Amino acid sequence: MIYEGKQKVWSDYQKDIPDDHYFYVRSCIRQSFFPASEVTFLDITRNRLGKDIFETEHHTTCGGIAYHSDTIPQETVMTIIARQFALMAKNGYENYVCSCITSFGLYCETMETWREFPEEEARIKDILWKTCKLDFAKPKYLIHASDLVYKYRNLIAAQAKHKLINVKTGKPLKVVEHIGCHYSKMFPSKGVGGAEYPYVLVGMIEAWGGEIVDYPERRHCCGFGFRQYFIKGNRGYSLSNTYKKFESMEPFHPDLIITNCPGCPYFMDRWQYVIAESTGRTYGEEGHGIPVLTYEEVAGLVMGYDPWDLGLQTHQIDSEPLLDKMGIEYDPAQKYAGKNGKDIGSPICPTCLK
Amino acid sequence: MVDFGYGISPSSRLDLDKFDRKTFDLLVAEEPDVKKCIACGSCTAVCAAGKFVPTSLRSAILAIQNGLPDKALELLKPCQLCGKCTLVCPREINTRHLILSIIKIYSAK
Amino acid sequence: MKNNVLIIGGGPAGIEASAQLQRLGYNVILIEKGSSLGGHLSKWDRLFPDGVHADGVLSSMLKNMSGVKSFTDTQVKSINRLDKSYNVILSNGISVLADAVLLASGFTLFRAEKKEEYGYGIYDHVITNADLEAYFSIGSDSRIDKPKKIGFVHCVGSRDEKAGCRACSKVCCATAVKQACEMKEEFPDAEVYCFYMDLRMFGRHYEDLYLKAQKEYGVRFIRGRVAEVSENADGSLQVKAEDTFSSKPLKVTLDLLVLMAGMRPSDAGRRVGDLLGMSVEEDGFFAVRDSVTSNQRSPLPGVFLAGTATGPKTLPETIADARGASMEIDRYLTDVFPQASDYKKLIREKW
Amino acid sequence: MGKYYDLLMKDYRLKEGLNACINCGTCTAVCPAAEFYRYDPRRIVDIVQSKDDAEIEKLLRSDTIWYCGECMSCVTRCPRKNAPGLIVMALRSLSIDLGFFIDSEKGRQQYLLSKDLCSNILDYGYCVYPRRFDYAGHPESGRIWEWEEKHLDDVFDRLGGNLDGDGPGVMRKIPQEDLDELKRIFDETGATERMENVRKAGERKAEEMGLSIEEFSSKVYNETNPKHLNQ
Repeated sequence: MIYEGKQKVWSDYQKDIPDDHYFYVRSCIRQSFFPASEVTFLDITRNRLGKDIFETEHHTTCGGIAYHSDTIPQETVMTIIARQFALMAKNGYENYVCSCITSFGLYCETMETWREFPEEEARIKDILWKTCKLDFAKPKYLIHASDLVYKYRNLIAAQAKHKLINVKTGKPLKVVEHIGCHYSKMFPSKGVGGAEYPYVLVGMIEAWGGEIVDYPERRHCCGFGFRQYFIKGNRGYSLSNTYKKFESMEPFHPDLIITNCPGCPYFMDRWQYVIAESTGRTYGEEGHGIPVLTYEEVAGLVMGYDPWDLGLQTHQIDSEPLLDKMGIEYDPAQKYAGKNGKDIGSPICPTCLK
Repeated sequence: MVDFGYGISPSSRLDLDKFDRKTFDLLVAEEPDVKKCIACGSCTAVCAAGKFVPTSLRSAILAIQNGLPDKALELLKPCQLCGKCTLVCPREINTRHLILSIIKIYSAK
Repeated sequence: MKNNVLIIGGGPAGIEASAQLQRLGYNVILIEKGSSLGGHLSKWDRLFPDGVHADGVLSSMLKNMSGVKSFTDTQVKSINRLDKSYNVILSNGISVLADAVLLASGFTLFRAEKKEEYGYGIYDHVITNADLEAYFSIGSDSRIDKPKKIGFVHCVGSRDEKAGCRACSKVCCATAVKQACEMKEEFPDAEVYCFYMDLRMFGRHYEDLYLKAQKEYGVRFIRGRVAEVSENADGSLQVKAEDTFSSKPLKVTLDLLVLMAGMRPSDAGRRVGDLLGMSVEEDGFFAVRDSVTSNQRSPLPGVFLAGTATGPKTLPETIADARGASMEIDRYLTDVFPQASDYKKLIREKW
Repeated sequence: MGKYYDLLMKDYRLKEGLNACINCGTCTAVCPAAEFYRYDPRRIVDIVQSKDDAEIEKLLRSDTIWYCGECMSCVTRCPRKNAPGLIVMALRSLSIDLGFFIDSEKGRQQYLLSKDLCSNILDYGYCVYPRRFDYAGHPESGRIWEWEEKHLDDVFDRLGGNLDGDGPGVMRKIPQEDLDELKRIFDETGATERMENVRKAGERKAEEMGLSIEEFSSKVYNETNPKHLNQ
């Protein structure tokens, strides 16, 4: 692999990311399965980096998952999106930051449709006024929350308590990055680093001391597939695609997988469990799985947040081997404790995975 | 063990790494012209059996090259050896003879 | 009085036209931006369909133009139309009053790294058709390490709207099949695959070359465009395409992948074109006066075109085109140019 | 000839997603569905561009159009700037609008998808809502979710969430006035109508199959015919 070749591609896909004053929009899946990730992201942005990032309780889902499950028409999601944009404008913001990759892709697609067919934008404007008495302005900048963390990767590194380095060997951790398909596959220029060699997560890994592992099925979808997951009978599709990815990355022995899409870490975490349970195959060291973390979780670890504040206990794959490698202290007794140490029991430990 | 109600689906992706060169060379030794096929589909278009059941010499040759000889045999099963395909092959392959050799060599395996 | 003809571009088209125009008695000045004549031909090893050595072809062509004033490392600095002629100032300080100008600016190979998914310049064992020719000439390339499985990707930067080039580059199919055979000669045990969409073996003997590749060399032709390439842990390549005949996705592990980079308009030619205000067509190549009967005349009076400046061509086509351009120039300089009083009228009627 | 094609062409996704296809197969080569299902997106695009009504209708009534996972990996690859993924979305919409979706096993799944996802949006303002994500229906969510599900309030509390709470925050309760706006958007843009049509078609199909709605739902959710797989 020739690193300079990738650098050349990266330099072709730099993205303008504004420095401050963001309007934040949440993700359905990230909130459901990785609530601490959004909490951590806002804490880092607001309190550690001192940026203005605003959230209104009035924003909703963008409808993206329902749309990509073909249950609602395109004009429905376009109107919901227009409504979100209206809330942004109403609150005096123009830098739109979303937590979800499906949303991000959908915003890009919608803006593209409106660019190509201005009459459709005008029609949606009318519908929004008719239904919500709102008027929208398109964002000046449309960014994914991982773009922001990418932008601040060096500031985060400057405040780092830990690095993506094995403290015992002094060697960098081998890190696999997984980019959500809708981040840049549809519109390569909208993503940091483009579609083929996205740099958004690579930049973080590099800044925080890790070593990138590029494996053959890196670009392959995690297999979510919307309807292919929500209907149980279809889940073989979803599982098989994650299986394909893990079989492909296994020879590289990664220590960690970092993701920027809310769904992928859930699937790549849980399918490892299913593969272990149904075939006995595991991909980490000594019967462990490979931890799959959100970029917020990794940023949090680097900045010294407590792993249990970050919600690493809600992954099916144990993160302890990773924490040990990074030299991060944790209290095993507090892993599954509730707020203020409240005892809320603990999950059954699967026997198939260490 | 947990019964999830679904499992890993078998892959149908063609894997050329599975192509068996040695056995193919056996075929080539008897039928050097097999390499001349340009996949034009003339054989399949005129196939008498093909009107009723899925069979195709073109696909069978392809299956062998894609490392799936059993699929090739399956595709050639309905062949009646009428020889119409030999008449139309633009590369003058003795297709009838080729079919017999494929069956002989790959059935023996 | 001998007319001055300025030929811009010292590749096969420029060389051939120089030789022809000199024989017709014109005063030819040939300029070439590179340090030697021959263009892409000088970098090629052997030529399809018969495997003729490129250096032999080039040296015999050069011999035919001996005596022509040629300047290498020279570009056009400025060019202005006077009444009938062009006043051209060259980068070497010489100025030429040219009665006719022939733009034989050729092509640039498509920059294969622009097809990011193929990983040229990123993966260790991905090379281009030009790299392979250099390997055949020089005999070594660190990326070519006793390959056991070799792939050729047709249409890299051709028939690809995303890469900005919708057109077929015409020569890549034949080049790929030629190079596939040569690689089998070099590495007889290797498996060789060609990934194509349509095999455009249109020329005389080309189909024979294809047949030979299949029959004698056992090259496997797969109808499907390569979709993406990635690198395995051992440095080999994983290549994905659809076998469209089977309607199934396909993968293969290869030790070497050769990208058939297509023909794009020459940047240097484009620069001269801009100085002249020449129009280009949607494909980026220069517009011609009439695509059937006047392929060597530009829309500008006195400015002619030859070779791949007007789109992809094979070498014999380029040579024939250069001869055609020479005839056009001769006709212009004998029939139209001398008639000063009627010049403008003649140009209106006949150009 | 071209009746369905003309209907499809009203869809912006087809206007944006279909230029002339050259059948190169780059879409299929990287398609996550093509490896595991009897699925070839290239052929779908080719059939659509053929404008052949009989063939397109076959497609609209088939399982084939429901295999795609809408990852859009094909969009990056196409050298003709087609978007097979968007074309499939347009086909699915038309299949639903014409009621053809109910004919195929995979298409029928829209009954449950529509019911679950749309009600999540209209009831809570989210596509996915953790209280409606059960371990029993999602065994792969693991032992960890089995535990989380039982202690959802405590877990969200521990992790700084605001489950069903007022004001902003993770998984907050979205105010009723905003949900009302979503409902009006659904009504105005055809989502409500689509939901109703899908619901009625599902109920009719259940009756036709001699199943109660619960039995029908369970069948649709759990069962899959092995013929979908391609070996």
